[in-house]
Amino acid sequence: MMINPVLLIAIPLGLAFIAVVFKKLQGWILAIGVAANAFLVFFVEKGETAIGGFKLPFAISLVLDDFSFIGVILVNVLTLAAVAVAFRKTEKYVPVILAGLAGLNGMVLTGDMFNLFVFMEITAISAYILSSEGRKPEQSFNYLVIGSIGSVLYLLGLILIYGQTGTLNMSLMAEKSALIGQAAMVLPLVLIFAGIAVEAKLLPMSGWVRGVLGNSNALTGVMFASVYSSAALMVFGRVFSQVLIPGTTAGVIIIVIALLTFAAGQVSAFRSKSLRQVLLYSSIAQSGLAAALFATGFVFPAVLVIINNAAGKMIMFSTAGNLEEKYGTDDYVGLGGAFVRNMPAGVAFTIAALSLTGLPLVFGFYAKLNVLAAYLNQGTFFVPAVVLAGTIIEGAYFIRILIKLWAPGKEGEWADADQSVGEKKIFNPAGTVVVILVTLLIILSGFLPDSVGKLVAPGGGLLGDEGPSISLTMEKGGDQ
Amino acid sequence: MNLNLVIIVSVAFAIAAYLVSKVNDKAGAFMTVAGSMFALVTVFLLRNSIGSEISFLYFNFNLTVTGWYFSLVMLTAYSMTAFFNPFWMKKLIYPAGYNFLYLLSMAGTLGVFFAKDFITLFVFWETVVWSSAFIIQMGKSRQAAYVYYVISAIGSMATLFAIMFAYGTTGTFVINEAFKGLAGYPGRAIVIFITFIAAGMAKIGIFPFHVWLPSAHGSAPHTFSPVLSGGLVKMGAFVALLSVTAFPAYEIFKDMASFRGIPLPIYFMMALGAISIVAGTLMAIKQEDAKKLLAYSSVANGGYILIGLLMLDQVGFAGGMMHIVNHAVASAAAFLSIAAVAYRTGTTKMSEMGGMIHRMPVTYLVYLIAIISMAGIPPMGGFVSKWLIFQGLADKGLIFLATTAFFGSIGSFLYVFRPLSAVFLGQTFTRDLEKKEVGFFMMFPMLILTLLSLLTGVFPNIFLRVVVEIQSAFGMLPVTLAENTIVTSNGFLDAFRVFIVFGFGFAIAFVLFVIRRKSRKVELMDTFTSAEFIHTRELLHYSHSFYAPFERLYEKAPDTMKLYHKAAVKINELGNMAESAFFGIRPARTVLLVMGMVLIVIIAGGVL
Amino acid sequence: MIKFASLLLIIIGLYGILSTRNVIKILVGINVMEIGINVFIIAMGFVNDGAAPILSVDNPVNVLKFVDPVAQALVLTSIVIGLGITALGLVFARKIHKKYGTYDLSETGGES
Amino acid sequence: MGALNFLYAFLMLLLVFIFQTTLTGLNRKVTARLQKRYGARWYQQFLDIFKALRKDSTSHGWVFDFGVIMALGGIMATVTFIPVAGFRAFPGTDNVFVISYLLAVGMLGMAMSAAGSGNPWASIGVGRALTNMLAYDIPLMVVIFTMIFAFDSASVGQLAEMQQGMGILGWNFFRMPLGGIVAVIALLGMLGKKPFDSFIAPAEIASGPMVEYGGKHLGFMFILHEFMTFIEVSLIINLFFGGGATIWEYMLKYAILYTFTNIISGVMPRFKIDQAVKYFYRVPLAMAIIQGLVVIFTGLGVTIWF
Repeated sequence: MMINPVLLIAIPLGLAFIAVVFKKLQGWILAIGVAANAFLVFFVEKGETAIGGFKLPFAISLVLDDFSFIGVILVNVLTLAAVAVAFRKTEKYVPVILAGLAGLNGMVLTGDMFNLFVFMEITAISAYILSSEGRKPEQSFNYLVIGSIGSVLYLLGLILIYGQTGTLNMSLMAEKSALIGQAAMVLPLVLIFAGIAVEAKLLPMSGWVRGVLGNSNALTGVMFASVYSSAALMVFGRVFSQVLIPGTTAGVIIIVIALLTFAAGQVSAFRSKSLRQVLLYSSIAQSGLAAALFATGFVFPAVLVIINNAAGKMIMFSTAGNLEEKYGTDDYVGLGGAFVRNMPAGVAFTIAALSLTGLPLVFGFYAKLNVLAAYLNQGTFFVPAVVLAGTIIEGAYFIRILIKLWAPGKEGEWADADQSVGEKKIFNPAGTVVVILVTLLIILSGFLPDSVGKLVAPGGGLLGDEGPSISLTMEKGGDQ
Repeated sequence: MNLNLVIIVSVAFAIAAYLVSKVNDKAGAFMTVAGSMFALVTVFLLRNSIGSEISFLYFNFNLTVTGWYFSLVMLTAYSMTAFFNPFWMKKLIYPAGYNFLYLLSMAGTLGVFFAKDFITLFVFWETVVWSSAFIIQMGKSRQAAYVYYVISAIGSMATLFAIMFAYGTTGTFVINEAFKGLAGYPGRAIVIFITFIAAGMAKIGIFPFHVWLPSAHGSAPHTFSPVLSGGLVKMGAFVALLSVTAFPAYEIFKDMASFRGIPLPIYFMMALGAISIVAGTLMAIKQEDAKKLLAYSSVANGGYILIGLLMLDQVGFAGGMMHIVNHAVASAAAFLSIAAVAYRTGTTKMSEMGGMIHRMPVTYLVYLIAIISMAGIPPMGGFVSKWLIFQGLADKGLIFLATTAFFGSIGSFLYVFRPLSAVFLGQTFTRDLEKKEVGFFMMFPMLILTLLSLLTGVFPNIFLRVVVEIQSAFGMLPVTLAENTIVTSNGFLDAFRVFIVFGFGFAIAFVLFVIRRKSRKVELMDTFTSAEFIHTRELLHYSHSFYAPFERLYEKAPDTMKLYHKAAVKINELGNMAESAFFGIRPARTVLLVMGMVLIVIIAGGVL
Repeated sequence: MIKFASLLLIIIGLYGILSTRNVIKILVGINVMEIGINVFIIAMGFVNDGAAPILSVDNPVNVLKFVDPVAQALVLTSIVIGLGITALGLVFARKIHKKYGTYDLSETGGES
Repeated sequence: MGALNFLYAFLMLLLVFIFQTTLTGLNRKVTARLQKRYGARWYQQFLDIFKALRKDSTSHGWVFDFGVIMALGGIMATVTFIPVAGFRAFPGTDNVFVISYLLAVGMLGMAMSAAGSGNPWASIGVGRALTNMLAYDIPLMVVIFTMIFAFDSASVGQLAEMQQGMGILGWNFFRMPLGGIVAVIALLGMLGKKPFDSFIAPAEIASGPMVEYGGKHLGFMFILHEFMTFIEVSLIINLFFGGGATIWEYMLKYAILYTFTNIISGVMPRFKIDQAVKYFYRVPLAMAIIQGLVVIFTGLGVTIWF
């Protein structure tokens, strides 16, 4: 049985309103809504669905192709995970989370540029509200201001393109914009970039991240770093690799900005002493990488990077948020040995860090390999050099954290469990289960990367054509 | 038993060791003995199936004689050291994790040596890197694990770059094919060569990557230092080997400028090896910690191995290959004996021990034989390999490399003697007067390694025959072997005869000594002290800054670690800059940035 | 002409956000900007002497004279969203005031 | 390698001992005359050795004894490897690296024994001796390396024979003059002659490696010293002065060179150990490398060139 993609938006939105009314049942409503979505997402009908009673391409449409399929899976499954890990923290935010979920699904699914704007705003508003969980209204306010500027810029860019193409439908716009001269497209493209960059945490618009993610808890951290940012990056990919393919000038500008984001994120993470700050900068860096890949047209590796980042950051931010809550600090120097009595959490965190760094035996390696292969097959070796240099820095700051959290002890003496900061459990049982499941997924997909590859790019679909992907098993026996 | 099974069973052993350790850590440690011995024996038996190919998941293996040789060396280090594991469980913060990672990294090294394609190689390589980094952190220094990981990462990321770049150029990952097509791209070939060899250099500890060795070897758990120095370092040698064989560096660079027949890119690498010899020797001389000293000696010996392998000729290459075995055995034995001493005294600082020979004579002998081999003195193995390397250098007239090689060789007398005299000889400290020799279980691996050292020195041809096979496999002229003799164009070496003559001289001296009147045993404290009365044993032991006059000559030598510190500080500064420039929390700044961006776009749009 | 005026509005709004640290004034700036963009959208869809895009007896065929209806629809949505944002912004403003007793961000001590 | 070889070796050891000890005795006289003393009788050295061997001795534990045996054993083994005027006790073992590294066994034994005595003065002396070795050996090895490259042989005997039959100019000392000078300077270092004698500290018994020795241990050390002198001087004679076509020629050259070093030693002041290192790494090492570069890149010196 296949269901209509509208349900993915309608169910959480409807439940959000219900939750406002039935305050007492909020917990149940949230659980049901999120779980239902995460379940239904696998049965959604593929193709373009028109809604609102108009015909395509005039109608608002939802497009579920291979690309957005990955997007909705990521969004819904990770939301479920985030809620499961930090269920107790969702209390005040049930309608917000549900509305946000609706917005996220809409963002990923929509086939209409203005509709995208609307969904982005819905998502953004829910994000602003979630950010106020950090009890730093000034940060939330800053987030709101930056978001508003971004949305205005997005709208401006969109209208400029609309003026030239006369349509808002993505596929139609893709066709028509290809006919417009490149020079005329540069400014609107950059404006749209700025609009999407807010949620995607790309450079000029990433000023809010430190304030918001730096004060996140297990719930909001995961929501921002994995769910929202995955969706935003998928949208970025949709817009810049499928709808408005940047020409040389715009392409170079966007790629440079994206790489700058990557580099700035990595070096900032290197200097940070707070766990969440390291993680948030690392998220920024990963976003930059994914954006650069999208802007070059390498969709497949970019999607791998997004998946990798989403899964890894889910584990890490929930750990970091809980650590902050339990120990009152997330300065990792002050958390020496926090993993000593928290084996599962520690292992999960370690695996996530390995995966993010792109070390083998876990999924991240496959992603990294594809990133490098994409560029090097094309003959570009500047970008891989930057990426690898970033990886070294990334590895350095992650290993520093891991060592600190695993092995307490004075320098010059053997690591000693008695020196650890405490024995408080990081996760509740449900959280532990979820985190372990995600970890197992990361490990398993590290061993069977090609299956994941096929899942991501089934049968030469939308992604199969875009950018080269390398298969690991195809190399068997050197039969090329 | 095929290779897949060996690796899978090793991993299974690792998991089993983990689970068992959760119940009883000592039993788990015995599992590591069983697992590594199992791997050693089965890999040894794989001799007959050399040449076969196996795949597993996305890993492809290829049993070559080179891999077999290297993995035996590695497994020897692993299995012998494993005997020490049970006795150190109490000191470890994660006994179970240690046992698990110990065997996991061992399985990883097997994968590296038998890899058929670069993906397999790299996957297992990095597995070894991170698993060993997690072991090192359990030791005495967190900083060490960090430095180890970062330096390794610099190397392996460079190698990954090379692999992918070659893949982009020639379209394959298969080790023997990936680099073959590079001859048409000399510019790329140089980049690929230098980046590819980087991981190997980092692992061997070649300058400027050598900084991780002293801290990591010196501070790792005592039971892991022998593996690090005796085993894992040799993984780097393996990559260095690939860089001249799989990457046919001599063919690809043959039209380039060269020095005495060595193309400059290769000569440059050898020169780095030479610098490591000098730096390692000088630094080893002035260490105060026995393990750090041995670690620096590994740096120096790594230089020999690199120079030998990169010569890729009949003699020097054989010397390099032989030195891999010799150094592995000797350094594992030396580290183990220091570990044995540390097991009794609880320290590895040389100035805190003395006269342990009277308490632990067997350990002393083990250390003595190990350093004789390490310093390249006959009749131990180290001499044979250094002899071959010297012959190779002399053959080619590589005078600068030879000068450093001689320096390292003589310098090694200086540094290996220090632990000997400080730890084992001289006055026994009062604290240690009642200490006992270690038990048989710990003595056993040390004795095996000692015998191996002797075996390589007296019958080197047993090992060189395998080297001949390796050389033939790579299409080189193999080193000429007669029955007991190694023949080179400059002369020949009959190690067995040297041993016999040495025995002859020793026998004469012994007889002479015995027939003279028996000497009177006196207490150690009963020495000539210029009529001073000293009753404190500790004061009558000369061990701190042993070569003070010599050390003073280079005390101002620059510290490479400072370079890395500086780099880290620079990155930190960049981070501060980036943070305040881009991630400031005032939205106004964002607005300005956007406006700047739009302005740039407008200008760029106008220009382009 | 109106297009340029609306762009001017946007720039004024941006300047407002830039130049002040007062929460309320920043919100006003955002609103000015939003009005600017809304006017801009309308201006994009504007056709001189255009008619409402309804097929009627007065204008049965001349499609070219229609004002773009999409733009107007967009503006409607955009205004609603702008309203929501402003409301939320005011909530945050209130929270800031409650916590720090001021609307001026330069007096909050710069939390992080 | 039959029993005969061992017999030869044994005889060689005996003869070498007698020859070198006599020479040492004579040189004591030469040194004395330099210093305007009368000097001891020529056989005084024998008397000293035998007296020491006859006396009671004390031992500081087994390594103290073992080191002495190992040292003397190693050195005696090395002596049998030295080719003397075409004679080799064990044919085919005269590889220069074998000799110079087997020599190290003896030195290691000596160092071990000295450090095992438990006297810090001995340890200090050993430290100095090893430092001294690091100083003189590098330039010497570079020169030897050059020679192996030039003549494609690492056999001491062959290298000696190659210089014969061409008159005095065929000697490597003249073919490679810089290298030859380096070798003689290095020989001073090896023998522990002034200005490089600070490690033995013969004038200050109490602060050298020998401080704890007495009786047969001291006797062994004396014997060992004679053998070591023989190895070192022979090496230079064979490599740089054409060895000897006959045993007499060899002995003559040997005696002259050895006496020459003693004369130098007699008139020299002493370097501190770090000064010795500095000196060796400044002048002789540079000379050795220049010599090497000349030979390797021009071939000058492989043939007779003047």
